[in-house]
Amino acid sequence: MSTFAFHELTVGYGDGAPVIAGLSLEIPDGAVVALLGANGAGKTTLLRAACGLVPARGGRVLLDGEDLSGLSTEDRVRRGLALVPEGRSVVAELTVEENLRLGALWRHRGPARTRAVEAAYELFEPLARRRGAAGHTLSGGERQMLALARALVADPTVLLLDEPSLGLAPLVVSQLLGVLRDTAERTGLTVLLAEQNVTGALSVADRGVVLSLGEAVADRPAASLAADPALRHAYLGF
Amino acid sequence: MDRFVFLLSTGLARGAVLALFALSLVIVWRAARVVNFAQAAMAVVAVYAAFALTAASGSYWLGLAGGLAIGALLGAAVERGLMRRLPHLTPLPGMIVAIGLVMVLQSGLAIAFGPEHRPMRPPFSERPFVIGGVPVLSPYELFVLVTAAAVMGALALLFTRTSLGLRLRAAAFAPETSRLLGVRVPRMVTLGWTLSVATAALAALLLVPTELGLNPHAADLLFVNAFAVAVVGGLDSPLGALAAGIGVGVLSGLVTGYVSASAAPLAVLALLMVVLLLRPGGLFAPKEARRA
Amino acid sequence: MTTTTPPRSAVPRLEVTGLEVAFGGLTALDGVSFAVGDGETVALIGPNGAGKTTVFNAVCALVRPRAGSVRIAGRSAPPRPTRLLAAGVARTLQGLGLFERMTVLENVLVPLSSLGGPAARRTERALAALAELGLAEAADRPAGTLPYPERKRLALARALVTEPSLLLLDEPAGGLGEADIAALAATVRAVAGAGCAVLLVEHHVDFVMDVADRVVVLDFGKVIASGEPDEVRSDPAVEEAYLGLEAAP
Amino acid sequence: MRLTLRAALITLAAIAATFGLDPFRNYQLATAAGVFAAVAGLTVLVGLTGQLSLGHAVLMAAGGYGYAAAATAVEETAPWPLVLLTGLGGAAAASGVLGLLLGLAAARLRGPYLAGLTLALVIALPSAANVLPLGGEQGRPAPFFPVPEALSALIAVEQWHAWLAIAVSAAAVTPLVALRSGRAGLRMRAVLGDETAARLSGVDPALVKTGAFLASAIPAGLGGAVLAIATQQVAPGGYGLAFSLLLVVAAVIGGLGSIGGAAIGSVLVVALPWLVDTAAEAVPADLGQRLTGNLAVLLFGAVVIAVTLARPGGIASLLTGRTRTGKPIKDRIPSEDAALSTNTER
Repeated sequence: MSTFAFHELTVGYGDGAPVIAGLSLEIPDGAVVALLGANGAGKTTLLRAACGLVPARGGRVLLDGEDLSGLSTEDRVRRGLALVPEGRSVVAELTVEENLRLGALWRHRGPARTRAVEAAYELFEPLARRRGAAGHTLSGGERQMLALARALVADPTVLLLDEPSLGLAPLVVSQLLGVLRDTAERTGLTVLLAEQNVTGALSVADRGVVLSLGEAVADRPAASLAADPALRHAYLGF
Repeated sequence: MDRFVFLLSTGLARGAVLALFALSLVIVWRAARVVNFAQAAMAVVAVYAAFALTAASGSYWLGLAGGLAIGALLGAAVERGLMRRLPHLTPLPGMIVAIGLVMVLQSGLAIAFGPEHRPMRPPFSERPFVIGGVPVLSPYELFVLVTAAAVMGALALLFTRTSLGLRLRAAAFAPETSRLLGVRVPRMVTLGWTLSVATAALAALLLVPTELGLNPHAADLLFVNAFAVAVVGGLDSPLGALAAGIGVGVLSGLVTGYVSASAAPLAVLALLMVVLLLRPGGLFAPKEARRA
Repeated sequence: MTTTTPPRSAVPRLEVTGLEVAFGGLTALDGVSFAVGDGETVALIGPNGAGKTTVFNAVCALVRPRAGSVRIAGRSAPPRPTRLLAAGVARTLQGLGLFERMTVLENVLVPLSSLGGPAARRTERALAALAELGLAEAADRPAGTLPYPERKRLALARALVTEPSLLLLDEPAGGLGEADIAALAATVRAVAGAGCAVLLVEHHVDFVMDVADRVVVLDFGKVIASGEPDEVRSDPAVEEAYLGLEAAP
Repeated sequence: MRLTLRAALITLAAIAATFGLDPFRNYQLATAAGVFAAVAGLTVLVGLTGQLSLGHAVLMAAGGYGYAAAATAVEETAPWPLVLLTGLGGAAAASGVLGLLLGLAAARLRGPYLAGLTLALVIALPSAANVLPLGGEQGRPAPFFPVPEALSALIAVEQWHAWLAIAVSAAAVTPLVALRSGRAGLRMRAVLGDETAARLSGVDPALVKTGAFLASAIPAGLGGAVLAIATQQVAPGGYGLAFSLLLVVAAVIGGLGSIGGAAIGSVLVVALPWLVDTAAEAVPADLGQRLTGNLAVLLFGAVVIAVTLARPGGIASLLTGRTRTGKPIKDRIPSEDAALSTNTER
């Protein structure tokens, strides 16, 4: 069965041409799907539209069979959707602990909230050492880690990630992707991962979808996509 | 020296009220990125409500509570009814609507209650205590100081120690991220306005008994001075509002006492000019190079 | 494809040496050096976040470098962005930065407003620049009402109207369809052909390979490869930068 | 020059209109002309550069004081046209200096800070009048211009003052119109539209903002001089916060940035209070007393709110059927540049 799906989704800014043009995509329960495509292909727009940060011109976003289209961003989040936006989404004025608690607020109450935050520290060990540090003092890797931890602390059913590797050193990226893969395996979380780090994304994903000019031009198992020189060309142009 | 101690202590009480009102401006600025030029007019509406309630019931405290409630309601109503409907790309429409609101509220009050000053009786004596032959604070000034300190303390606890405060801060700093974490940001903005105008109403309620009386313009000067305080302290900094409020209160108390009452606004203007030209974001402005 | 070597003068139009930029502890650029000669088109490519736009911002004095130098025609680059035009430098912005509420013509008149002479002469020049890019018909429309491809052309017209000798283009092809990209490539070739040095940041690799004489590849704020398009496309470091690394086991 | 011709025609039409008005209406017309000069300056400042000044009343007052001081100094020795011109020079100088100072501050300050500074300036005016040699609450007298002998059989003194007011306002506003439609206006609107793009186009935002304040202050000062001509005095009481806010109201109602709108707004803020107060005389005395001076302000406040909510272009845009300040189309694709712009804006 399919937990999360886009149905004929169209999104655009102003009166310009649509950035996402009638996209339909089903993501099976517990799948990890890599969303690939060059800059401007519409990856970020698709994820933002899924969360209601960008209004859709038409079509539907479905979660557990429910149409989310009429809901506000905060209500979509409360239905189990989580988005880790591209870079720098840590609230710089709040501490690491406050950022994590903020993520847990709507989901957990009382002692359960504390337990959830502690569990996040166990998963992301480096954060535990910086509990009281203000967000703006964190390194890029720590920020991305915190943003991911903060999303996971609310036990979402579907996790949307926008370029978590952006601007991070290769070693940090591979650690981060490793944690993501392990978490997805352990919890059965459904993940849609937008990346331009193709190799990294495909090494954790079951399936890859290639977006070009707002349309899905390829949708295949990750292994077969990774081996395909056509993808390499579509992606790199050479 | 005696005079200095007296001026210092009354300046302190005045500074506490200023700081409280400045804090209310900081709260609404952080919540909604609006400088509410109508803050004084809205607070005075609440004071009129308190005045009527006290007159009807005979109880100062009932009036105080009622005034705070009206202030809170008015804050919520203005945010929901007006401010929410404005485009947020520039601060200009918000400022202009607030100016329109000042005109509507103040002239509305003058039409309803007349322009005269209505004396408001403080709940405690205004005769200063004399310690060692030196007149210092009056009981009412002490009440003002204690109340202002208690409310500021309570607000500090609310913002830093509770999950509601965490939501309020997060919604102010990073609205989009907060929505992605399930925070109902519009509700937080309304709540910010509610808290802000209630705080402003309290400051005006504490001030009016020490002035000529209640009048639609009773809080105008308080607003201007508090705005100067908030700007000197940095619009984003509650701590700045507190420190600058006490500082400006004492300064204008001393200038009034030693120079003349009419020199006080000039002293405040001069301070404002100097601070703005040296540190355009206020003395306590957070460091700018935060976004890496 | 351009294979002829453009004429080179002794001093490059733009010379960036050892450029370092940091944002609050994060090093965005780390020892970036390259040069662009008159009549030459150089493309700056690399993954998102590699620091391409930061190079532009450093050249335009919008960010202050921690170290290194930017020289334009052998002289230090202007310390303030307002003096760029006088130094013959024009730039487009990734977000376009159009003056939305002004008309198309007015947008193009703004960079001319520092010049003296009669107003009619400036209007004439502005209209000529618009006609060059097929925007003459839209001259009196507010810029905010144009469709996206025409908005991009307007941003380009605003940069070209001052007849710069160094043109910086930030993602000129982004968001355009194939026909528009082909027209853009023709424009860029014409501009370079007239002797202007062109530096462009672009993700659209086909376009880059089509117009660029040389390609400079950035990753993590460092130049990891540079050379003619054919050399760069076969460089394994470039492939790795673009395709990335696997997850940790 | 088409602009000069048009200005001359409008000025002549306004002067012709004074023949149809009684002395009191002519006095009102003179007041409206003075207010118009100030509102025209304000509307250009707010509409073209987005900087809100709540202190234009103080700039008017500065002009009034400058006028009074300069004109009084030569009153005994010079013929009246020279007295007038000297006074106007004094008005322009005084308001220009204050405007330049504010402009220097404006170049550094973001919106709310600037608005607050100008607000504090208005509140400090009565104190300044006491502390500085400005005659305290009574203010200073300004020279009286009797009707010249050649005209004395023809017109009353109020009509003569209306003529002077119209001429001075025309001289104050016409350069402003030229500025607005010329290069300076183009640069102001560019800075308002996108500061980074403006800088890359060779436009210095700090310079433009300072210049805009200066260009806005001088007409306001000349407007203050007009009021001083009509009333033969300048006192701080006339330039309080309420009056300063009325100037903002006139600019907003007329449509920010629109000179024609400023004219409409100025006539409204002078005429409507009078109309309302006249009407208030018809109701029972007690209520009428409360309505006097208040009902008009209430109406203005309500209109300003309604106009801002419904139609940011103001009344002028209703008349011409276009919105000057329509909502900008927001179609920036989120990108590297968006994140960087917070760094580059400073």
